[in-house]
Amino acid sequence: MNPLQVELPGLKLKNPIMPASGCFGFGREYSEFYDLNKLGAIMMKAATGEARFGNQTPRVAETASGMLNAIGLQNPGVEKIMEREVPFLATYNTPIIANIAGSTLEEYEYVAETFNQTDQVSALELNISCPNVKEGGIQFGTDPAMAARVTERVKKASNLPVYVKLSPNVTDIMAMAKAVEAAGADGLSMINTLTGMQIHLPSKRPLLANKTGGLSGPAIKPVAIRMIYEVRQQVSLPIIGMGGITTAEDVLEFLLAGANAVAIGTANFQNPFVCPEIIEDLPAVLKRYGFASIDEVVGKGVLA
Amino acid sequence: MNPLQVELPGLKLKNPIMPASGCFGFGREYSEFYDLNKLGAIMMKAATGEARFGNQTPRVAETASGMLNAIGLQNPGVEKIMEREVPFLATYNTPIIANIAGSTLEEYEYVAETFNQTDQVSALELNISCPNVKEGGIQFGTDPAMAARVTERVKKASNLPVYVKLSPNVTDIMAMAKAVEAAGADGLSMINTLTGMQIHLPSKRPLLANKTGGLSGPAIKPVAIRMIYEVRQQVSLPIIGMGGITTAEDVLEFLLAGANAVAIGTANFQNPFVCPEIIEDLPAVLKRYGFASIDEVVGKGVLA
Amino acid sequence: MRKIELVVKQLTEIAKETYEMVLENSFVSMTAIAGQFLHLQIEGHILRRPISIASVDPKSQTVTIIFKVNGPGTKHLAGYQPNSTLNALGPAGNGFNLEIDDKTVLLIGGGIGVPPLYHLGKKLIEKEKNIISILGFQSKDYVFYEKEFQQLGKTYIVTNDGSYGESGFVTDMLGEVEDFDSYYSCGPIPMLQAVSQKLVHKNGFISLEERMGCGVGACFACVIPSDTEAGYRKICKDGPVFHHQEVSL
Amino acid sequence: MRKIELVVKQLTEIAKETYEMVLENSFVSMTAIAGQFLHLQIEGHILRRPISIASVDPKSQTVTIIFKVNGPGTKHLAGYQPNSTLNALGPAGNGFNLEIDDKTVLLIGGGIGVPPLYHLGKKLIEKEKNIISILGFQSKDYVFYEKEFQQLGKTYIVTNDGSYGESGFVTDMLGEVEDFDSYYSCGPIPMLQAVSQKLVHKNGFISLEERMGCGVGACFACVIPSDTEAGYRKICKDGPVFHHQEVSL
Ligand SMILES: Cc1cc2nc3c(=O)[nH]c(=O)nc-3n(C[C@H](O)[C@H](O)[C@H](O)COP(=O)(O)OP(=O)(O)OC[C@H]3O[C@@H](n4cnc5c(N)ncnc54)[C@H](O)[C@@H]3O)c2cc1C
Ligand SMILES: Cc1cc2nc3c(=O)[nH]c(=O)nc-3n(C[C@H](O)[C@H](O)[C@H](O)COP(=O)(O)OP(=O)(O)OC[C@H]3O[C@@H](n4cnc5c(N)ncnc54)[C@H](O)[C@@H]3O)c2cc1C
Ligand SMILES: Cc1cc2nc3c(=O)[nH]c(=O)nc-3n(C[C@H](O)[C@H](O)[C@H](O)COP(=O)(O)O)c2cc1C
Ligand SMILES: Cc1cc2nc3c(=O)[nH]c(=O)nc-3n(C[C@H](O)[C@H](O)[C@H](O)COP(=O)(O)O)c2cc1C
Ligand code: FES
Ligand code: FES
Repeated sequence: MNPLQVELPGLKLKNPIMPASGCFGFGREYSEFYDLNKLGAIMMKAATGEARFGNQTPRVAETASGMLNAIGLQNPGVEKIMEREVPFLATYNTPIIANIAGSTLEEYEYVAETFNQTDQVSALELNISCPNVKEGGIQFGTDPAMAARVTERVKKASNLPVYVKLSPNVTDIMAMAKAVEAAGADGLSMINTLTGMQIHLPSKRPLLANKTGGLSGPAIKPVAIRMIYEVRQQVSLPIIGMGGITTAEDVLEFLLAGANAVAIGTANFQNPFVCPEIIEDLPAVLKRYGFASIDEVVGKGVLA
Repeated sequence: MNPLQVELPGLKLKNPIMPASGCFGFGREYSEFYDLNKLGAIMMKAATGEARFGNQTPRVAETASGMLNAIGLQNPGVEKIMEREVPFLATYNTPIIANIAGSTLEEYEYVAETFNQTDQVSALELNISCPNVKEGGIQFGTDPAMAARVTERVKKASNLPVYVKLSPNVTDIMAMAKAVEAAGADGLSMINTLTGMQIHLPSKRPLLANKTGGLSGPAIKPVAIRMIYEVRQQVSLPIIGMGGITTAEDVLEFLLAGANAVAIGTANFQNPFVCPEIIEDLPAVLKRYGFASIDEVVGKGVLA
Repeated sequence: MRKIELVVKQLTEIAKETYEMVLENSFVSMTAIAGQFLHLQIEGHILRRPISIASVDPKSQTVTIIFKVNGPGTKHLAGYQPNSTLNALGPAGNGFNLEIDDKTVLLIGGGIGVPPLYHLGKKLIEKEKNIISILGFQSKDYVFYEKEFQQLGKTYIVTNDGSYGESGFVTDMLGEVEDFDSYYSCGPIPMLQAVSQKLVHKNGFISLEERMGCGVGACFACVIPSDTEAGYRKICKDGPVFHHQEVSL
Repeated sequence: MRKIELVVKQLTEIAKETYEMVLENSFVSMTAIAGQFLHLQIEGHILRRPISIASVDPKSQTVTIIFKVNGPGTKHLAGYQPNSTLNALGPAGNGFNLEIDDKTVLLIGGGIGVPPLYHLGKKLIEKEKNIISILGFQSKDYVFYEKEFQQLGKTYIVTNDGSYGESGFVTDMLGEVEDFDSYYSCGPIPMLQAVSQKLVHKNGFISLEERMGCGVGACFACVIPSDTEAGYRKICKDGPVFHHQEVSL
C-alpha cells in the first residue's frame, strides 16, 4: 500500500499535497516544470459566472515572510474554464478541485451547476472568503448564517462533494466551521488569506491598487495551525489545510494539528518545484518522526 | 520646536516611540543599556489585581518573522507595581502608561482605582485583548458590548485618560473601535497579538504549554497597518500603533496609516537598542519622504 | 525557461546605486533572447525579483545584468559576493521581435529600462541595422553604459536635471534625432505612455514593468489591459515586450 | 552585559552534529564568569539563541562555544564562516558560584550541558579543587571533550546506548564515583531532576535551560517556580545557575 495515500470525500489522493487555488493558475505553466501526475490533486484558480478582469495593478506586495495579493478573482468565467482548462488538466491522472466564487447566491449556484456538466472535476472548493471581492463576497465568509446559506444552496446545485474554504478574518472560526458542517459541507479548506495592507512611503498611499490584500506565506502559518487545531476539536469534517507551507515538516505540522491533506500556495512562486519536492521528502520525514503513513499522522497532535 | 514631539490625551511625548507593554518589563533591564529619558513614553507590563504566576513554560516560540508568546500576564500585582516599579520609572522624565488587565470587571476597576493613588502614571492602557487569559479576559476583547462595558467602568474608576488596546482576532475591528469610542475611551492602542500555535514535531503536541500563544513581530505588520487604516477612516480617537515595527520607516508607515504614535515590542528582544536607534533615525527618514515633523505625517496616507 | 543556478563572477558599481553583475550559466548565455529577464531569488525574500538580461556572452558562458538599488531586495543583491550562487527562473518572458524590415531603429531607454536595450542593440547590429539611442537618467551620477551605446550608434543622453547631456525627458529629444523607422523602448510606464503617444504612427515595441508574483504566468499579478479576446496580457509571460498597439497603457 | 560583536575565528566539527566555535571579543574574554552565556543573534531569526560559554582565553581575546545542531538556528550558526561577525548580548546570566569551601567537586554534564562545565572546571582547578566528571551523551558519535575533562581530573563517560564508556544515564554513575563534597550539573531538566533528587543532601548547583525571549529579564519567558517571595526566578537573569534548593524543577 502507498503510505502517502489519502482518501477524502470524492477524492482518492496518491499523496496529500496539492497546489492551492490561485497560486497555480490552471496548471499549464507549472506543467512545463514537472509532470502534474505527481500531485495529489490540483485546486484550480477561482471560477465565477462571467469573466472578471480583477483589480487594478499593483496586485502583489512583499511582506516579512509573506506576501499580499489582491488579484480580485480574475478568471475567464466558468464556461471557458470548462471548455479550455478542465480538458487540459483532465489529461493528467490527478483529481481536479474547482474553486468557485461569486458575488451572489445565484452566481455560486450557477458556477456549481455548470461544473455538473463534466465528470472531470472531482470536488468543489467553495470560496466564501476571498477578501478581494467587494460586492458582498466577504460577508459570506465572515457571517456563519450567510456561510451556511451559500453552502446549502451550492450543495443542492452540485453533484460533487463541497469543501468550504474558511476565512481566518473572523472572531470565531469554530462557529463558521460548525455552521457549514450543519449546512451539509463535505469538508473544510482552511485557511484563506488574512486581510492586510502595506503603505508605499514615497506615494504615501496603500501600495496595492485595491488598498487591502490577502496575506499569505510562512508569516500566517501559526494562525492556520491554531485554527485547524481548534476546529479539529469539535468538527469531524475532513480538513484540507494551508497557509505558509514550504517544507515536508510543515506538512507534518498541519497533519498533526488536524488537517487530512494540505495545499501549497505562495511557496510555488519561490520554488516552482516545491510540490514535487515535498512529496519526495515526505516519506523520510514521516519516518523520522515515527510514522509509517499519512493515515497514522492525521490529528495525532490533537487526539494523543 | 521639537519636530518629533506629539501630544495625546494625558501624554506630552518628546517623540512618538515607546516600548510596548510586556516587552520591556518595568524598564529596569533596558535601563542598563541606555537612558530611558530618550523614550517618548514607557508602557509597563500588564498589572492585575493580585500577583499572577502566568502559564507553564515553554512560553515562547519562534515563527517565520515572528514569535508566539503565552506569558499569561505574569506580574506581581498592582500594589507591588505601585510600590516598587512606578517609583523607579518615575525617576525618568518619560511618561508612564500603565497596562491594566483582569478577569472580571471588578478586577479592572480595582487596578484602575489603585493607579489613581499616584500622579506618576500618565495614562492607562486597557488590555482587553490578551489572548492568554482563560477566565473570560478574551471575551472583553472580541465582543463590542463587553468592550464598551469594561471601558465605561474603567473610565468611571480612573482619573487618567484610557487607551483601549484592541485585539486583531475579530471579524470587525471597526465595530470594536466604535464601541469603545462611544463608551468614552480617550484613545486606542492597536494591535495586540494574533492568536497562533506551533506544533512541536518530536512530541506531536503544541509547543507552548498553553497550547496557543500571541503572534507578534514583522509577520503581523500588514494586519496592523490594515486595521489602523480601516479604523482611522471613521474613528477620530488618537491611535498608538504597534505590530512588527523594527525601523524608522516602519514607524512612518504606521503614522501614514493613521497612528499618532507607536509602540515597539518584539524588536526589543532582537536589539535592545531598537527604540533609541529608531528615535535617532526618525528625523532623517521624515526628511527623506518630505516631512518636517511627526505632526505633518499623521494620517496623511488616509486623508490625502 | 528553467530553474537555474548562476554563479556570481563579478560585481561592479557602474553608477550611483547602480550595479553591473556578471553571472555564469551556460544555458542562459546560449538561449536568452534580448528583452527576456531572470526571475531572481534573493535570500530572505518571499518574492523573486525580475531583472532584465543586459547582455550575454556564450563564449565565457556568462550573462550580465544591471540593476539599481531600489529597495531591500536589490540592496541585498548588491551584497552578493563573487562565487556565491543565485537561483533564477529564466530566461523568462518573450523578448524583443528582431524580425523587422526597417533599417534605422531608435532605442529609447529610461533609467533601469536601459539594460535590456543594450542586449537588443547588439543583436540589431548583427542584423546590420542603424541604431540611434536616447537614454534618460535622473542626473549625471546615474548615467551608465554611455560608451557602450555609442559603440552601437549615435547616442543622446538626457538627464532630468540637466546635470549631464540634454536637460529634460527622453520625449523632449524625439523631435531632435535623425529620422528612424521603428523604435524599441523600455522604462517607467509614464515614459512609455508619452513615447507611444508621440510616436503613435511608428512601428514600436515597448517593454513593461509590473510587480510580479510567480513570474511564470500562473498568478495573474502582472496583467495589463489589452484589446485581445481575454482583455489582458500577462507581462511576465506574454511580455514584458509588446507591440505598442497591443496593450492599453 | 553588553551588546557586542564577535568575530568568528574558527569552526570545528568536534563530534556528530556538534561544533566548537572560537570567537574573538576582548570584553567577553576578560569578563565572562563560568556558567554565563551569550545570547546570539543569528541572521534571519527573530529570537536570539542562548549558548553557554565553554571557555575563555583572555590572552588571545577569544571565547569558545560548543553547540549542537538542534534546529534551524543552530544549523544556520554552523554555516558561519571564519571572519564573519556575530552579534550577541553577553556575558549573560549569573554564572557558577566559585566560592565554596569543599575540596572535591563532581561535575555532571549531559549533552549540550557539558560545555559550561569545562569553563567551570578550569576555574575550579585554579582554586585547587579536586575534580571528578561524569559526562553523558546519546552515543559514541556524540562524545566530545573527553580528553579536555581528563586533564581536569578523573572523567567517566556514559552513553545512553552503551556504545562508548558506561551504558545508561549519568545518574547510574553517581554511586560508582569517588566521594565528593559538592556538585555542579548542567543538562536537560529530567536529568537535573534525577540528579538533584539523588544528591538532595549534597551542596549542589544546577544550570537550567528554557526557551528565551529577551534573554535579559524583561519578558518573563524563562521563569522557573521557586520558594522566593515572588514565587519564581528568571533563568536568563537570576540564572541560568541556581542552588538546587533554590528552584522547583
Ligand atoms: C520585466 C522586468 C525587468 C526589469 N529589469 C530591471 C533591470 O534590468 N534592472 C533594474 O534595476 N530593475 C529592473 N526591474 C525592476 C526591478 O524588478 C525592481 O527594481 C526590483 O524588483 C525592486 O526590488 P527591491 O526589493 O529592491 O524593491 P522593493 O520595492 O522593496 O520590492 C518590493 C516588491 O516590489 C517589486 N517591485 C518593486 N519595484 C518594482 C519595479 N519597478 N518593477 C517590478 N517590480 C517591482 C519587487 O519585485 C518586490 O516584489 C525590472 C522589472 C521587470 C518587471
Ligand atoms: C542558558 C542556556 C545555555 C545553553 N547552552 C548551550 C550550549 O552551550 N550548547 C548548545 O548546543 N546548546 C545550548 N543551549 C541550548 C540552545 O539554546 C538551543 O539548542 C538552541 O537555541 C536551539 O536553537 P535552534 O534554532 O537550533 O532550534 P529550534 O528548536 O528551531 O529553536 C526554536 C526556538 O526554541 C529555542 N530553543 C530550542 N531548544 C532550546 C533549548 N534546549 N534551550 C533553550 N531554548 C531552546 C530557541 O532558542 C529558539 O528560540 C543553551 C540553552 C540555554 C537556555
Ligand atoms: C496570488 C494568490 C491568489 C490567490 N487566489 C485564490 C483564489 O482564487 N481562490 C482561493 O480560494 N484562494 C486564493 N488564494 C489563497 C490561497 O489558495 C491560500 O489559501 C493562501 O494563499 C494560503 O496559503 P499559502 O500561504 O500557502 O499561500 C490566493 C493566494 C495567492 C497568494
Ligand atoms: C512577550 C510578550 C509579552 C506581551 N505582554 C503584553 C502585556 O502584558 N500586555 C499587553 O497589552 N500586550 C502584551 N504584549 C503585546 C505587545 O504589547 C504588542 O501589542 C504586540 O507584541 C505587537 O507588537 P510587536 O509586533 O512590536 O511585538 C506582549 C507581547 C510579547 C511579545
Ligand atoms: S507574475 Fe504571476 S502571472 Fe505574471
Ligand atoms: S528570556 Fe525574557 S525574562 Fe528571561
